Order: sequence, then C-alpha cells, then structure tokens
Amino acid sequence: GFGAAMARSDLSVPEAAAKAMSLYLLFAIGFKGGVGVAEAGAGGQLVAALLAGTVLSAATPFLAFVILLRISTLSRIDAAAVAAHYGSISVVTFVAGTTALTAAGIAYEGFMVAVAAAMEAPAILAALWLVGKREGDGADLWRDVFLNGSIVLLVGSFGIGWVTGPSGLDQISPFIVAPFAGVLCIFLLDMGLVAGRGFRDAGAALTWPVLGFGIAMPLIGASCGLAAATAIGLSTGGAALMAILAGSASYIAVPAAMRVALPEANPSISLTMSLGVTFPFNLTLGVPLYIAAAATIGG
Amino acid sequence: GFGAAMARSDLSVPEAAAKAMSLYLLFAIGFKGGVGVAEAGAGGQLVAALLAGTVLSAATPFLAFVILLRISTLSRIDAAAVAAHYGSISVVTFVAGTTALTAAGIAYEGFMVAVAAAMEAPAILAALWLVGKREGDGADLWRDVFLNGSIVLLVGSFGIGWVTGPSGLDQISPFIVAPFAGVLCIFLLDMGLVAGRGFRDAGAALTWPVLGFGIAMPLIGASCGLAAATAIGLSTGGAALMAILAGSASYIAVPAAMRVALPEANPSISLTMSLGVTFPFNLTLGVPLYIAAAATIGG
Amino acid sequence: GFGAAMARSDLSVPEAAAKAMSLYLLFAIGFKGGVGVAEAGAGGQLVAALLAGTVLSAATPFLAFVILLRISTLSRIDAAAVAAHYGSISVVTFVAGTTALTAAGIAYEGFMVAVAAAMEAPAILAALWLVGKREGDGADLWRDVFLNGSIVLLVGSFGIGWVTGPSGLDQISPFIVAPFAGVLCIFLLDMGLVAGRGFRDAGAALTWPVLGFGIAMPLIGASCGLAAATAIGLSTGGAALMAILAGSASYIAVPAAMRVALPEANPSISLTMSLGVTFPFNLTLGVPLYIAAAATIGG
Amino acid sequence: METHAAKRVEIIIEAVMEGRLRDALLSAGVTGLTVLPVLGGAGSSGVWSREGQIGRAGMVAVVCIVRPERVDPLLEAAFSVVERHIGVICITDCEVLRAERF
Amino acid sequence: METHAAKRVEIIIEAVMEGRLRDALLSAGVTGLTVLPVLGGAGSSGVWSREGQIGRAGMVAVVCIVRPERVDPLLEAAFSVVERHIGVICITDCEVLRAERF
Amino acid sequence: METHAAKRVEIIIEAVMEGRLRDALLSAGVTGLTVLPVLGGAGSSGVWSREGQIGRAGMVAVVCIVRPERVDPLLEAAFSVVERHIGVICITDCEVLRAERF
Ligand SMILES: Nc1ncnc2c1ncn2[C@@H]1O[C@H](COP(=O)(O)O)[C@@H](O)[C@H]1O
Ligand SMILES: Nc1ncnc2c1ncn2[C@@H]1O[C@H](COP(=O)(O)O)[C@@H](O)[C@H]1O
Ligand SMILES: Nc1ncnc2c1ncn2[C@@H]1O[C@H](COP(=O)(O)O)[C@@H](O)[C@H]1O
Ligand code: NA
Ligand code: NA
Ligand code: NA
Repeated sequence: GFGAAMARSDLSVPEAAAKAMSLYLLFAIGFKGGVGVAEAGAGGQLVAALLAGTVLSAATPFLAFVILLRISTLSRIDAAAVAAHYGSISVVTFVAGTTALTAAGIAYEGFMVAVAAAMEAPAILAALWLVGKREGDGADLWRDVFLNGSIVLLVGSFGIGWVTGPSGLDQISPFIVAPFAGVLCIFLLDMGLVAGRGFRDAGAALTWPVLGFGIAMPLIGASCGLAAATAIGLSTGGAALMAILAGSASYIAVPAAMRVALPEANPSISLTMSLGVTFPFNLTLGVPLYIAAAATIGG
Repeated sequence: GFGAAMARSDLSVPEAAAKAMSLYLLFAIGFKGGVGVAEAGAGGQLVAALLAGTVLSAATPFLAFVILLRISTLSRIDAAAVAAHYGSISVVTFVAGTTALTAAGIAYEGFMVAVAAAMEAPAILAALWLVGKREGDGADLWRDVFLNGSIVLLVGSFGIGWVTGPSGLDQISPFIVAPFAGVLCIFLLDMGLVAGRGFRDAGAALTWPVLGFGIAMPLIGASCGLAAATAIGLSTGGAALMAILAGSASYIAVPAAMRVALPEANPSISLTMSLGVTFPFNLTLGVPLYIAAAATIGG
Repeated sequence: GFGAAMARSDLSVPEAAAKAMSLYLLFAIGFKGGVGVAEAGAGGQLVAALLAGTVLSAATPFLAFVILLRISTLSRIDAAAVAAHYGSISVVTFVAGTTALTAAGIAYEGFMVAVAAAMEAPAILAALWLVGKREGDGADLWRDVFLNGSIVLLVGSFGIGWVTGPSGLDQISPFIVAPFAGVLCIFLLDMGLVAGRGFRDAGAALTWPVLGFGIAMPLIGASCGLAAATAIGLSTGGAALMAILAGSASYIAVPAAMRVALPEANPSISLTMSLGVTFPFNLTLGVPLYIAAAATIGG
Repeated sequence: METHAAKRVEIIIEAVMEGRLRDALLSAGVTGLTVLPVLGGAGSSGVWSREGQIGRAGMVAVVCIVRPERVDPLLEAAFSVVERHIGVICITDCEVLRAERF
Repeated sequence: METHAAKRVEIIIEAVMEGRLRDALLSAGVTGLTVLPVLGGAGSSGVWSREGQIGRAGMVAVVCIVRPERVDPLLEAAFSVVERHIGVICITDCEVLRAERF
Repeated sequence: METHAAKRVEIIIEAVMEGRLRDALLSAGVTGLTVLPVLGGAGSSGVWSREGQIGRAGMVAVVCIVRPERVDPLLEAAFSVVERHIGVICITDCEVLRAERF
C-alpha cells in the first residue's frame, strides 16, 4: 500500500465507503464488547478500568509534551497538539488488537470497548490546559468531541450488545462476525494509502527526533497501560488491550478537535506522526509486542 | 439513536452508503418475493391483491385529508401533502414487517412485494386531485414517480427472483440472506438519526392534534388494509403485510413528488410526521400489533 | 436494467458505492488469483502468458484501427481512440468469465489475473503511436496509467494472495468468497444502467458499421487470444480467459487516458461502443462462446 | 489575453427541479451550464443539511455563463421554473476567453 | 427582468468550523446561505485533497448573498470566526431577483 | 472592513486534467486555489451527469483568487492546459480581506 501511495496512485477508497467501513467496525466491535459483558458480567473492574483509562488518557499528554519540548524544536502549540494525539486512542489499532488476541486464543474483557470510548476525550482537555486554553467556546468544543460519531457509536452499540446479549449476536452474526476480518483488512490497506500520502506531504517537519518520538512514545504509553492494567487486575487479554490503547495515537477525533481549538498548530505534523509513524509501527510490531509483554506479566 | 440525534451528533451514515443500503434492501426483498412466487405460484390472488393495494393507496388520502382539515389548522395544501404520504407506503417498514413475520414463523405471499410497489404512486394522484392540480407538467411528474428508483428496483428484482426461482436464491444467498438482518439494523439506526433530526427542525408545526394523527392514521390505514386482505382471502402473513403497507407512510418517493408538484407545501411538516412519528410508531408498536390482529382474524 | 435506463430512471448506484464495489471485485479476484498461484506454482508459463498478453494488447489496436478506417467514417483520431479501447481489457468481463468457468467446473491458471493487469496499458501506447503522438507529457501520462487504481490493486492483491496462500484465503473467505457473486451481480446491473444511458446520449455516432465493429472486433480479438493461448499451452480455462481478455474492451482506464492524451477524440463514441455494445455482447454471448471454443480446442 | 464581457448566472434550486431547469435553460438558448452539489444551507425555510439524507433531497447550484444579451431570456426561463420553489438567482458580471463559445 | 444590486460573499473555510460560521452569519442578520463541498486545494499550508480522507476533514465553501448594506456586519461576523483559521473570504458585486428576500 | 481588489478566476475542466492544471497554476505564481466537485453539465459536447459514473470521470471547478496583476500569467498558464480540452474559464472582479495572502 505504502509504495503505491508514495507514487501518488489514484487508488483511494471513496470517502463515503471509508466512513461506512469505519462505522461498521465501530458498531461490530462495540456490539461484540457488549455481548461479552452480557455473558461474563462486569462488576467493579469495569469501573476501575474506566477510571484507569481516563487517567492514562489525561496524564500521557503531559509526559509527551515534556519529552517533545526537550527533544524537538516544535513550538509549544505544536507540541501540545501532538501530545493530545498520543494521549487519545486509535480505535482501528484497538480493533486490530482484538483480532490478534482472538487469533491467538487469548480472551479479553468485553468492557475494554467502553474503556476505549472513555479514553478518546480526556487527552484533549489536558493538551488545551497545557497551552493555557480554558476560555472560549468550550461548551461547543465538548459537544463536538463527545458527540463525535465514534464515541456515540461505540457506547451505543456496546449498550445494544449488552442488552441483547448472545442471542442478539446469533441473529446478526452473519453481518457482524463473518465479514469483519475482510472489512478490517480493506480498511487497513486504505489507511496505509492515506498514511503514505501524509508522509509525502509533510516531508520537512519530520526530523529524526520527531520520528523517534513516534516510535518511543507508544512504547512508553503501552508500558504505563500495562502497569495500570496489572494494578487493577485485568486478564492477559485485557492488559494487552489497555497497553494497545495507551500506546496508540488518535487520527480522527483529536485532529478535528485541534483544528477547532488550536488552529495555529500545524495539522500535518501531528497527523503524520500518529498516522504515518505510530499507526503502522503499532500494527506491525507494537501489537504483538504488547501482547507478548502482557502474556509474560500475566502468565 | 434518537437521543444522539437530538444532541446533534455527527454520527451520520454517508449519503452514498445509505443509498447503497436502501438499494440492497429493495433488491433483496424484491428478489426473495419473486422466489416466493416462483415456488408457490401466484394465480388470481396476485391480481386481487394488486387491485386492493391500488384502491387502498388511492382512497386513504381522501380520508386523511378530511381528518386533517377537521382536527388541525393545516392549510389545504399542507393537508393534501400529508395525506399523500399516508396513502403511499414505507418500504423499510414493509421489510421490517417481513423480518418480524419470518422470526415469528408466519408465512406470507411473495407477491406482497409487488403490491408494495403498486401502492407507492396512486396516493400522489389522489392528493393532487384533492387540491385541484391536474394540469401542468403531468407527464414529467409521472415519469419521476414511476421511474423512481424504488418502484423499478422492487419490480425488477421481483421479476428476476421469479424467473431464477429457488436455484437463483441458492447461488446468491450469502449475499442476499446472510447480511440482510445486519444491513436492516444499521439502516434503521440511521433512519432513527435522521428522524430525530427532523424533530429538532420542525418543532413549531408539531401541535398535539398533528402528533395524534401520526399515530391514529396508521391504525386506521392498517384496519382498512386488514379488511381488504380478509376480503380477498390472503394468508395471515399476507394480511399482516397488507395492514403494514396501508398503515405506513412514505418518506422518500412522496416527499420528492410533492416538492415538484406542490412546492407550496411545507416539506418538514409531512416529513416529520411520516418519518418522525409514524415510522418509529410502526416499527415499535404498529408492526407487532398488526401481526397480532391478522393472526386473530386469520386464526 | 437496460429498459429502465432508456427511460431515464433515477436508479443509479451512488458513485462511491460503485467504486467500492469495483475495488472489492478487483481485490477479490486478484487475491484469489494469487492464492491459485501459491497452490499450483507458476513457472515459465507465467512469463510466456504475460508476454503473450502484452503483445496482444499492443497489436490489437493496429488491426482495429485499420478495420475502423476502412469500414467507418470515423476520423483518424477517433479511430485510434476506439482502437485503444479494444486493445485493452475489461476487468469486469474477466471477472464474469472466471465466475462462468467456476460454475462450469473448469479450472484456470491463477496468474491470468497478472496477465489481465499486463494487458491494460500497452494498447494505449500503440494507439498514441498510430496518430503520431510521442512527445508531450509522456511521463505524466504513464504515471496516470500505471498507477491507475485497477492495475495497482490487481497486482497488489495478487501479490498478497500469493504470499498468504490458501491459509490467508481461509481467514478472509467469508469476505472474499461468499458475497462475491452478489456484488458482481449488483455491479453488472449497475453497469447495464450506465451502458443504457450511454446509448441514449451517443445516438448519432452509432452507424451500423460501427455497431457491427463492436460485435466483430471481440470475436477477432478472442480468436487471436485463443491462438496465443494454444501456442503457449495454457489450460482450457486459461485459454478461455485469454480469449475473454483479448476480446474485451476497456471502459475505465483507457477512456481516462484518452481524455488526457487525445482530447480531440469524442469520448462518447468509444465509450458507447465498448460499454454499450461490446460489454453486453461479451457478457451474454461472448463469454460462453469463448469458453466453448477453448473447450473444443483444448479437449 | 483577450477577454470578452459575459454574465455568470448562479441558480440555487431544489435537486428535484434540476432536470426541468436544465431543459428550460437549454430551450432559452443557453449554450452550456454546470451543476454543482450543495451540502446544506439556511434560509427562510430553515437550516438543512445533506448529511444522512436519502433520496434526491437537497439542492444544487446551477452555474451558467452567457453573453450579456442572452441574460434576459435566461432569467425568464429560469424564473418560470423557480418561481413557485425556494431558491436563489444571482447574476454577476464576468469575462470569458473564447467568446465564440457562449 | 428587474434586478437589484447585492453582494455575493464566498468563504472557504475548514469543515469543522462550518457550524460556528453559520451561527455567526445568521446572528449577523444574514437571511440565507448555501454550503458547497470542496474536493481539495492548495495554499500557504500546502496541497491537500479529500480523496481517502476520513472524519470531517477538509474544507467547505459557504456562499452568502446579501444586500450591500449588510456586507459589513457579515464580514465582521465571518472574520471573527475565520480569523485564526486558514481560509479565504471573497466579495463580488452581483444582482438578484426578488430583492425582498435578502 | 478594509478590502482589496482582486480577481476570481473559475475554471471548469475535466477531472483528469486537475493535477496538470494545479501544477501549471502554482508555477504561474498563484498562491492558492480551491477545487469544487461538479455533478453534471451541458455544453457543445452534450449533456452529462456524474450519476453512476465510475473512474475519474466528469469535471471539476477550480477557483483561484489572485491579485489583478497576476491574472494574465494565470490565464496563460491555465489556457495552455485547457486549450485542447473542453471547459470554461470565467474571470470576475472581487474584493478580498487580508490582501497580503494573494
Ligand atoms: N441569501 C442567501 N445566500 C445564499 N444562499 C441562500 C440565500 N437564501 C437562501 N439560500 C439558499 O436557498 C435555500 C432555500 O432558501 P429559502 O427559500 O430562503 O428557504 C437555502 O437553504 C439556501 O441553500
Ligand atoms: N488564492 C486562493 N484562491 C482560492 N482558494 C484559496 C486561495 N488561497 C487559499 N485557498 C484555499 O484555502 C485553503 C487554505 O489556504 P492557506 O491558508 O493559504 O493554506 C487552501 O487549501 C485553498 O482551498
Ligand atoms: N456556458 C457555460 N456555462 C457554464 N458551464 C459551461 C458552459 N459551457 C460549458 N460548460 C461546462 O463545460 C462542459 C463542457 O462544455 P463543452 O466544451 O461546451 O461541451 C459542460 O459539460 C459544462 O459543465
Ligand atoms: Na494513547
Ligand atoms: Na399507507
Ligand atoms: Na482486448
């Protein structure tokens, strides 16, 4: 995919189809998570995991911000914007992680879907606080972020899955389960194309320290995620997912929020890092690594 | 779905994907109907049912018009436009009805799909007649209405299904049967969002009598449908579907026709009633009620 | 489909959905071809077939050009543009051919997918040479053509299929295999609509000799294809596919290239011939005929 | 380069009326027109948006460049179609190359 | 036909700001506006294209036709939203039918 | 607010030529441009519509706002690309804010 994009191929999935696929993936993963909770029950661990996720999402940007200011020549604004991306999460990386876990036969808590939803937004708040933005059209921004499609759809389908339980899954499983791997595969190919294009566009801003950050930060984030998961006693699969969430960087919700709240930040820097460096790193090396680490700790 | 829309979420299925889903549903339901007729044969009942449907579609607007003028303060034009919507049908409600029947193990005549197609247009003619519109670009309007995608696709796929029969269904069943419930589910969620948005926009026009009409009229229509179905001796499932058709209101074909032929009518009134009141009512309470009524009468 | 289009129905699959379906078909056919090669091995025949395909694609336009100048009143430019279409290939016809072969239980070489990719472009070069176009923005044009979505996607998914082999197919088969026939069917219906529309638009240019060419040329091309396939010793299925490729005419890649390189050519002439005459001819009569011919020769 | 005075007429109209407007303009002697999609808008009949719509809902913008002397028949043709419908007509002075085309 | 002088204001702005711009314009007394999609562009911040994008990326073009005397409040409202953002504002003289609508 | 005279050039051209046109305009010193999608149209080469098309068919509208003195090089650059192709170029006087950007 990457090579094709670098050479400016015309091979792009239409925007509407990409959006439909992402809605499908969000719906399917949310629904399956809800069914998982209906089967296994949730208990206090759900609350603990939600809390841990929220704290991780809000704390990571501080760490990322400090590191970026030290190692790169990015402005404070740009550094804060990048930091927000790394505090938040990438749902597609999460989905790929659940697929890898299922393929490896490792179970995970269904409620991790809800944790993913909870981790999308706090990082934005933290990043804005970092550059002293608290005034202005705050309420508006929050509505934008919270009612952003992905959070609503994840939480909504999670709820539906929880209510209908396994019997609901049986009924729509030809739709939810069978085409899932295929849709994910096409979507990842398309993301690869988009990521490749980003590289082409953002050339200059990509100094070596910045590229290095794009690989080091997910490792740092994932370590924090593993630590938190161990602290609250998640299963091996759940700990791996928490690491994946903490180690992934947003490329949809946060970029849009940053355009509204920090328009002075250069969007191609953060997008290239999250989509062009961290996303492929996580998919190829990160996810297997986090799973192995979780298995080592958990086993 | 509704709550999200009320708060203006950004969670909308792209127009192209929604259209593709609706084409898929029309194709699948038409094809399955055709296969049903190929298996069971059609005979004179098909003709009787088509005739009954056409009469119902043409007569209902008169009833609706009179009721609306009596209970509400709508202008004659607006009342006629609303009446046209209630005479015509909602294919999605019909599809949901067939799914509910299948789930309940009740058989129905495959040719009801053709009846659905036949009931789309007569209501428009009736409504225009009510406000004395007979001149003008009539031929154009008829081309618009008859060659409107849904009628052509329903009739076309019905014909294909009839010709290919059960062997054709076997071949494409992974495409037609398996994902059906899932696509319908997503489509209904999306319709819910759109309906919710409508509510937000049309606030003032929604007086209590008008809201009441949106619930009473489907009951009246469905009763007429049941009576007609009993008169021509349809099966329980067929009678339920005839009730569903007569009780449902259009929100695609008729709105477009009204914009062309009655531009003075306020589109948000009729759309909010048909999509915002009657559609959810039918899906949640109406369909089970009509099926129960048909079973009582038929059994 | 055709009748509906002639009457200007509004029944068109949204552009984004059509593009998504075509990407799906290209991906699925490429992937399956790659898996076929992984299972059966490729050897020297792959190279021979690629070479034969390239020569066929480059030679057919000369033949077509001479015939067109002799039998019609088309200008040299228009004749060259039409000739380029007939030298190149139609992937959808190829896909329909593989489906027909599978249905008939005839095996074919998986690498024919690569041959299809190789045959897309040489015809364009040949046609430009015919009208003395060698200067200008050549490099640009070649990038346009080679990185045109379909070639990249075919070759890419072919490579992926080859690498992952049958085990990869098992994993994504619910996505690749099951919905394939359905998507192809819908896509063909939609192509029928588009083709029908073309007819309506290009009326005058369609003289009888030109229409005749649209049917004779695929037969001539397919004969050359059969001869070449026999010469290099392809299986019955492979020979049928080579005939189908040589006999089919492009309607996506070549039209776009002609708009860039030969803007003086009237696009509706070549598009109507390739999409309105040759495409339906091949789908209905051509493909079965070529398969029968290949079986006669091969058996 | 040499340019010639012309008029650019922009008509924002409901999508269902597009075919009728096009036919009316072409009958009024217009040599060409271009149709642009519209995502949403606001006006006396409220705020609307294309998102999540189905069917041929919404509006389109039709742009038509004509010689100055052809504006009046064009406006009359357009107005006869648009009259009873919501929508906007806006005329701007402009210059074109290749005047013989208009 | 009788036409009236007006101004056509075209604002090219990031899609995420569309709602805020619409609200600002309507508060500034504008009677209507139309939003057109944008496929791509180029500017001081580089070349971009909608192809393959996800999310509410990209830009939109907002067209707003107003009476001449309402241009200034409109520009002020628009500018307050656009100021910190990339984008372009362009004002053209135009003529409209049915002046009472603007 | 303070505005500055400028020119708005609108070029309707086949989608396959978009990249070449953009490169030509940027080489001619244009500081920015915006590409809008086109749904359909009519002209000397007939009526066409995007519906049901596949591939990069159809046309796009490229809008380019420039200082008055840059119009001539722009038109020459555009014309060299468009010359052999179907399409329309239309120039309008306009005013812009933030003149330093153009
Ligand atoms: N002043 C205006 N400027 C631009 N577009 C307008 C204007 N007024 C109305 N429109 C467009 O025309 C549609 C219908 O307007 P109205 O008839 O006022 O409801 C709106 O949704 C807008 O898309
Ligand atoms: N001179 C211009 N003419 C037309 N559109 C422009 C112009 N300058 C900028 N734009 C549009 O505004 C966007 C942002 O521009 P900029 O702030 O220069 O990066 C570009 O991507 C274009 O879509
Ligand atoms: N007078 C015009 N006004 C607006 N658009 C035009 C005009 N003439 C041509 N076009 C556009 O340019 C395309 C090609 O025009 P032509 O070269 O005349 O076939 C048409 O399909 C329209 O989209
Ligand atoms: Na993170
Ligand atoms: Na009804
Ligand atoms: Na060929």
